[in-house]
Amino acid sequence: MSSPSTAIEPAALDREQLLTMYERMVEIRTFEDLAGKNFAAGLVPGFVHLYAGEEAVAVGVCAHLTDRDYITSTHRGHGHCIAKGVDIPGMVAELMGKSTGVCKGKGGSMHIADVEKGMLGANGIVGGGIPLACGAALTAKTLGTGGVAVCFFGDGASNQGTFHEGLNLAAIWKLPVVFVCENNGYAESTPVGYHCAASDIANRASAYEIPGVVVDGFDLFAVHETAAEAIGRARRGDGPTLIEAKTYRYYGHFQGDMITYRTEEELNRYRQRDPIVAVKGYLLAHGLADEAGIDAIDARVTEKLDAAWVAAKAAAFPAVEETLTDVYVTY
Amino acid sequence: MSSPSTAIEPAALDREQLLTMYERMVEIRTFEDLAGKNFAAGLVPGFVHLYAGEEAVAVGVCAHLTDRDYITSTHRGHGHCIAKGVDIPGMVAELMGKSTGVCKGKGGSMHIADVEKGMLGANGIVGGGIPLACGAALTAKTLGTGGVAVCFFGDGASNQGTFHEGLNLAAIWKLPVVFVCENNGYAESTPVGYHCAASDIANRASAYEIPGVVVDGFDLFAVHETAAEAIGRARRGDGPTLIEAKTYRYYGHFQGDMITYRTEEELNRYRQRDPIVAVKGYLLAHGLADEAGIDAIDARVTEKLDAAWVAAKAAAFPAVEETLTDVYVTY
Amino acid sequence: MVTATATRQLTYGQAVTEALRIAMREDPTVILMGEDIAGGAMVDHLVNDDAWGGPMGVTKGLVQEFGRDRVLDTPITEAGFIGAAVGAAATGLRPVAELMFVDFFGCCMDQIFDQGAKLRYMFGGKARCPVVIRTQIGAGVSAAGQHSGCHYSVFTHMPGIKAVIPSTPADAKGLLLSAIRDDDLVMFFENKVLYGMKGEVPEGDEGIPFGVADIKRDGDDVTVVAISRMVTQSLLAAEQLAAEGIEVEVIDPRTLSPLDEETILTSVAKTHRLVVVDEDNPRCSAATDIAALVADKGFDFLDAPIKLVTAPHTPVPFSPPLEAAYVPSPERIAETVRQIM
Amino acid sequence: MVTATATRQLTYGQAVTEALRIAMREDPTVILMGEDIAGGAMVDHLVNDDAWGGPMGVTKGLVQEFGRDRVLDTPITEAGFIGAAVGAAATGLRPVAELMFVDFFGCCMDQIFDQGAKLRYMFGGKARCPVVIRTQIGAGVSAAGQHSGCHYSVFTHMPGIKAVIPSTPADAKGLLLSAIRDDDLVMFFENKVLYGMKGEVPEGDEGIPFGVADIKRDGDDVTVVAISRMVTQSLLAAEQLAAEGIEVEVIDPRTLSPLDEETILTSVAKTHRLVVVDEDNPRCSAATDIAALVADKGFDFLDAPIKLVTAPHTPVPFSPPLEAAYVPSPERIAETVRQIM
Ligand SMILES: Cc1ncc(C[n+]2csc(CCOP(=O)(O)OP(=O)(O)O)c2C)c(N)n1
Ligand SMILES: Cc1ncc(C[n+]2csc(CCOP(=O)(O)OP(=O)(O)O)c2C)c(N)n1
Ligand SMILES: [Mg+2]
Ligand SMILES: [Mg+2]
Repeated sequence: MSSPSTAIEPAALDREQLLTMYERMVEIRTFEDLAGKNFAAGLVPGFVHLYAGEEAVAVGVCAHLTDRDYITSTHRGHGHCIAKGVDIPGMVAELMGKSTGVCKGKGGSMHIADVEKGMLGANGIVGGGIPLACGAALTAKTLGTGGVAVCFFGDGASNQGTFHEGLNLAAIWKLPVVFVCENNGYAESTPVGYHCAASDIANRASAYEIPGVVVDGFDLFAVHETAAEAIGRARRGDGPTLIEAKTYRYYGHFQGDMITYRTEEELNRYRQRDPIVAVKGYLLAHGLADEAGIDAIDARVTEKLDAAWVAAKAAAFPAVEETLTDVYVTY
Repeated sequence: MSSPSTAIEPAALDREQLLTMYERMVEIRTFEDLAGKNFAAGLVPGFVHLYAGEEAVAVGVCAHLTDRDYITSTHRGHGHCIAKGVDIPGMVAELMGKSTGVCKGKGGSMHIADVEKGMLGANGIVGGGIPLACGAALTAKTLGTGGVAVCFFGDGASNQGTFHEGLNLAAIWKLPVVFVCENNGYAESTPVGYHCAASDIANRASAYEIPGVVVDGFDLFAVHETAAEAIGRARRGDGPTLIEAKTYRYYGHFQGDMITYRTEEELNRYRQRDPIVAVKGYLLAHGLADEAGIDAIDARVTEKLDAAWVAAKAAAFPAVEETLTDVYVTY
Repeated sequence: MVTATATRQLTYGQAVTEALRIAMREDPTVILMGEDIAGGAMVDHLVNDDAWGGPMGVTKGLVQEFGRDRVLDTPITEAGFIGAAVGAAATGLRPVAELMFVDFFGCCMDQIFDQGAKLRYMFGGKARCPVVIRTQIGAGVSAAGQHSGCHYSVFTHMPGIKAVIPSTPADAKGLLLSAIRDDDLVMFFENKVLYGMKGEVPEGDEGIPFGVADIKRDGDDVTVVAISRMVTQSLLAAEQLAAEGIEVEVIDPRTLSPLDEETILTSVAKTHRLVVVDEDNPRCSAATDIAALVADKGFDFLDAPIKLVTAPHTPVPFSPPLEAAYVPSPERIAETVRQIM
Repeated sequence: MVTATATRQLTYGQAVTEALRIAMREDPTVILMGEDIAGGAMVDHLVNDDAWGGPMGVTKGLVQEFGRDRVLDTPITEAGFIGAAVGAAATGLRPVAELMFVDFFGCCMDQIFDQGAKLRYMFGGKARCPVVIRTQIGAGVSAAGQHSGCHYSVFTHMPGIKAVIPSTPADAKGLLLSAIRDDDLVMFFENKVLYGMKGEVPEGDEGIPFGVADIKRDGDDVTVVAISRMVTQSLLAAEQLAAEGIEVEVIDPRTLSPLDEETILTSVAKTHRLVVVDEDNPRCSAATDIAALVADKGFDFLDAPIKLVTAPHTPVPFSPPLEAAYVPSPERIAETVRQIM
């Protein structure tokens, strides 16, 4: 296991890639801030689990993927969806349960999916996506598509049986899959130091004799580089890797969480190293963008998201008959 | 993880203990040989999975336990039962499904149990006993009984989700439990080198930051000493240990298995180091017993087992009404 | 029900909490286990305090009285900790484990139905497994496809399991007390939509026996057997129908396993008509179970087809109008009753 | 059934093997996964040979033709490999996974009912999951409490799952072919006691459609709906009863989900009497499901109570005489029919 890598120079990235990644991160942040606001306003039914703070992980990893690659995700899935290219207006509409949603309003926040885009679904079951990702990788291997699967899950999920079964299976079959554990320090209100017997979750890779790497999840470039290696390894047929991205969520576990289990100071410590601000700083410092350029991106994203909410609010709910469709292909 | 220990001098063991352990091992071997023979003769319904070859593991571990300690077991459970002191005639009758069986004939080979003796059941579900052992250890810890739980399972079971969940839970709660993986090289017809991504299963302990130890499962004294340390640790409140005993089963996976997946040579290699012959050799070499003494033990065991089979054959099947009882305490 | 016991208003959630507190006070072997049932384990400022008290706050306040050795936060390992609860129950504790949503049963079903529920039978009666598994069921809060199911039918199907399913605060308290004192494995189904429901709840520590249905409304014209939240929906339907001159008898089985067959059959003997209202999916369900009972033992009483009002054979949809269509409504219940009058 | 197709005698087990072989030949995306379905993986002398071919030999001989990349031995990780089959199905393969005994469903149910079966619905129809899970059911070989269950009722209950359950060699072949070609998640229940049963099986690659019951025996006096091995038991009972002048119509639904309601209702319209014979446990079961169907839609046809002949509400006992009492016998079926004549 290698130790946390920080302040990597993004040698392999050109300006356009950097700006795209920046924009994706801003999209996620803006998406989440608005989801939170509109949830509080009563416009979003059910539960929402926000990804704000963790943007560098989804974006740094998914930058390496195309539509022939698959990802599986979690209850905290919005960021993964956006990073994988799922349609944002369709996501917003899905949050509201509208017929224009990517799942026609039938899934909601916890089940956003777009298989065409290689997005195999957010998942309401902690650890539920891990075997599915192995399956997507098995398809790639069997059909020789050259694709890989990336499996996102949390620190809490790393204690589920599916983690163990999935990693062993991937290891013995040398599946082209990358396991990305987003360790944000908590599973609901429970600190990782209590629920998980491993100091570094990446250490658990040794139980399967696959590489395990810790990476600073607030550092886009470090994530990007670590992911490049793991995904390259998978594509070459050399088998799976476990990446542990140490990260943090800015909001509570879900909207409504009173967050009594952590301190303001702890949150502020992370916020001071905000991953989006860091990328912006890098772009400015290296003359890859100027303030006006950045502002233009930010404004474009805000506009896109605002328009998405306007459209979603105006959209119709699905017809009641939709309750009974889509259970089977044929019956 | 320490490396395989062999040829340990049983410093801490007195003559009586050694002779008792020898007798237990002979009981298990004889029990299994007769179970196989009577199965072939059509006297034992269902499946039987024989433990012959693995005797040193159950006996070396259970020598440290009393009735306030619990064990969980597997489909290959006869040896664990005998080592834990379950009534042998009752076991034989159970194999035949007779009313005099320890489970009144309702359980059979795969479900032999005696909770009073701290034997929480053979188990038809691979990996099924692991959480149960954690629960027995939780009882001991909560009520302060001073007891420990020992959980036996196979190499195949070490890939089940319950293995991971159980070891993590035991580690974070510092439960007084010892996990004993009996690695006999195969899960049914599948070699451990294929099904398990870890070269040494004991290595998996590192995922939970608990001790992991490989021991030669053919060496009674090595097992005894390794178990002493792990059980002592558990009793002191210092938490769980994972022991991997490298062992071998003489018979097939179950009776009827054609055993096409391994060679005669391989079997003979193990048979040459037979654990019972080894202990007998030690007893003779150190003047702890003479040939006559050993023969007397062997004869006593044979007599006991023969009598058990005679009694079981003569015993009645349970009354048909028994089908409906014992589902609930009250209903 | 006439009773001398003093009562006061509690919510269904508070009734559950009160039952847990009483049971933990009376028996030191009762422990609680579950994800975030206290919350904030090993957080410095929460040593004797809870962060969450369960996702719905139902176990809030218990860690302060009973400490973290009896109110155990668990990792997210349903097979691990529910199996541990089973193992602990077989060896001397009385654990009350929380499976946060019943939809998660697929993560731990082996430990429930195959280990815990069968142990006594397979061991020839020489063991017992006094464990309670509390779990949330039900649609109605847009919790979507993996957090809104019912599936008590699956547990009612399984030998060795008792299935207990209160529809009111008083029943929640009394049945949970009996569940914890019971010597068998009990699945205890709490409906998430009912947690805020208020009702009279007796003081004291009296349990409600299993296998005793409760007639929530008397009526002579048709028997409606309703489960969990469907009791409320059926009582609303009964109001509508009463205005039309149809008097509905609403029976709440309260425990599906064991099932009080007699109360149901006696009612049908009087009304000659049966509608079963069940939020679970329709196939091989509690609804079909009760219908089959009456189609056999109550056949001679019947003057009309037995009707079932259930959720459709679909997962639970997220979108609010679809979810509303999914859950049996008072209107749908009333309409079904009218069909057989 | 009149058909021009040539047939020959095969056992039920051989029929399953043949269907697998045909499906693998016609579609390279069909793969098999399961514990020891070939066996001996990575054993030097077994590279292109199998050690076991499954515990009952049903997948024997396939690795020789299709190789180890399409006949995948798995570790003992039911959630892992069955979940992988689901994920593979959602992304372009047609996996046929073997859950060795249905009793093990508790180790992997989340991946089956909550992931695979719900995926299409939750994703708004934009996904499909063409996976088949073959599994062994049934008592009768003293496999005891954790290897003898039926529990197809649980899968019939779950939306998104198709439940297919052949009772003869010909049905085993035809239904398995349809299952593998089907675009939904199919649970395929093979009865371990039937593997040795011989019968005429058509040559060729024709599937049997789902949702079409088969009338295994014509009769005018009473309808017996029987599932899996209970078809055989019911046919034996029908022989006994025919000698007494009672003509039994034996209907085999063949698929429980979807269920051919029409064939059952049409038969009851003729016979006015229904007995359902089901080896599963009795509560919330396929038996109650079919009884409830007829108690509603077929009520007006009925001249007698609907009777169920099922296993008792107990785990499966080991001891042979107890196990014999557990499984519905021809005698018990005949006796039940007599009760309602
Ligand atoms: C099987 C299962 N158990 C419990 C839950 C309830 N639950 C939802 S999210 C969550 C915490 C997950 O923690 P982690 O994996 O660290 O992800 P994070 O929320 O921190 O992103 C829990 C317990 C669930 N959804 N599924
Ligand atoms: C959950 C589950 N899956 C599969 C089986 C079938 N099965 C019984 S024993 C066995 C092999 C177990 O191997 P191992 O754990 O190494 O124990 P051993 O038989 O070698 O003692 C298998 C696959 C089972 N009983 N339970
Ligand atoms: Mg987390
Ligand atoms: Mg083994």
